[in-house]
Amino acid sequence: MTAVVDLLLTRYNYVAVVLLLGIGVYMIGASENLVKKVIGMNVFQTGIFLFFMTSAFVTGGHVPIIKEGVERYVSPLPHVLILTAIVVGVSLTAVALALIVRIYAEYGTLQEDVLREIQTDE
Amino acid sequence: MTSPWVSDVLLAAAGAFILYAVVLLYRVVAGPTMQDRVIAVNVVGTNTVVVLALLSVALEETSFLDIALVYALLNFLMSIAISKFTVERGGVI
Amino acid sequence: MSDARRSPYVESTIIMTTVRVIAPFVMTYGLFVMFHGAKSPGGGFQGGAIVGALVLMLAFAFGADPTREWVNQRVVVGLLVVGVATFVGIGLATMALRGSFLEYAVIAGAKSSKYAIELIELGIGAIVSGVITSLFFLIDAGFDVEADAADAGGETPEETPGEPSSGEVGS
Amino acid sequence: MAPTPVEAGLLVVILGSALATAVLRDVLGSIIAFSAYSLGVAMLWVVLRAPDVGLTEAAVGAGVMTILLLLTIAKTVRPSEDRVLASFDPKTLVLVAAFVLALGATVPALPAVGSPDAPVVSSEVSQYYLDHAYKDTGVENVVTAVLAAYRGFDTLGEAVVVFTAGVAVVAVLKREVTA
Repeated sequence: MTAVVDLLLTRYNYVAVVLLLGIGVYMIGASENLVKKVIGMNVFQTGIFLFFMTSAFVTGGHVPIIKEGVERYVSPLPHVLILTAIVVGVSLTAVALALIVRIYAEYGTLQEDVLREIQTDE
Repeated sequence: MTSPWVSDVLLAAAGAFILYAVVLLYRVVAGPTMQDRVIAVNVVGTNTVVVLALLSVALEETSFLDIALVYALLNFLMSIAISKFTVERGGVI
Repeated sequence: MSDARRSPYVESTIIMTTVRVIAPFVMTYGLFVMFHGAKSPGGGFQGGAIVGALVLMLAFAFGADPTREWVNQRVVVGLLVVGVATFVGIGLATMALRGSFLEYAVIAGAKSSKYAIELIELGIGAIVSGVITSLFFLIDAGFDVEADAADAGGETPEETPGEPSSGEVGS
Repeated sequence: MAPTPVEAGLLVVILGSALATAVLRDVLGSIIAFSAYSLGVAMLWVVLRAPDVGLTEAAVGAGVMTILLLLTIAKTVRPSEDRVLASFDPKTLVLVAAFVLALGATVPALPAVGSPDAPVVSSEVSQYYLDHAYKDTGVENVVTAVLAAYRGFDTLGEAVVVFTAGVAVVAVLKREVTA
């Protein structure tokens, strides 16, 4: 029990990462609607972003903009990676949404089970 | 230079606003109609601007104000988009 | 929410006026963020996303189709080309000056690398804003099966998402 | 280092809105909860001292993402609103529980949040960028320096990815010539 409390007190962000990844996976798996699956993918993505940003953080660190008289900065490298990852994530989401629009135009539904039925019928 | 005392007060205020955001989440989940949810999220957005400004002073990082500015300029877009969608669904935008 | 209460949507004066007032400031701020990547947080991605959001905002207030006509498709594609050309151009220019790709130090002049970096950030901003704008217009145009069938056998369709799809504003 | 009240509150906001996104049955409600989530995440980036990422999240989350999702459901149908909450899927839940447990087992091995001995913070690479960025490039913002100078080639590739996404959307939504 104390181990769990200790974990929550010192590694709280990582615990949140794990929970976010879980929620993301649940949404991808359990949602019937394809749009909700895409939102779940985004939640999953943000969980991973949180992991990277937490790894860059240091208590008392300053924003990585060089200033006189500041000793300790947070690490800039994960910021760069995640910065590009966010933009790539938007592009990825847009492609997924375009596919969804196309699927709807072809099959007239976004419910996963109905789509599966249509595909077995064909 | 913000004195530690002032900085603590500002951080506490930021914490209170975040607590308020937690309470608003109830309205987002429960809110009987979509309009309730939209307004709740809009309040969270305005909250965000305030929290960012408070954090900017408390942590002495003026660069955070830039983000607050982006939210102040763009936040209404989200709410209006969803409101328009609920007025005439499908026919928005 | 019920269908019985649905009334034809008319453009809201409040939204149009607000956007008309705010849009120049958002544009200025987006450009500020792009230019100021060196000293404060900001840069091409952020500025590009803000400018892209501005176009979305305009499309909201005035309807997507007028905005699509106003923001010419050629301008968007031009933005993309200019962005990529800036980026690759600077990279190749440093190679022509016997450095390696994107080795700014070989460019003569004080603070040359700073200005080169800011130019590249502008290029990235052009790419990102162009892509976001075109993604919006493309998804908004949607995919129309009937129109597709009608077009079949016709001339090669122009790759502009210009055709109004069903269910647009203004009905 | 225990979480400050601000950090703890933000994590509650984020997890709560993520849960709301998952449990709301209506897609529109889900999108609304997702925008609340994005607001919380942007605040958390600021607390983690990453203004560049926060700025991107602000511009993307407040404007672009919500509108793209809305456009998509405007083009398609929404499920009827007979129930507020989505039905539970016990099978997926078991799977997710296993996944969470497996991931959770790795958490104790990670360094404490904000510890100065954490590998990323104390690594040579981070320190090199912080020490040399201004001298090498004349740019105060190290994130920009790394983005455009040290890892400029990566950024070019990344711009290509964004561009490719645009092309992919054109390819998906294009009217095909069947003749």
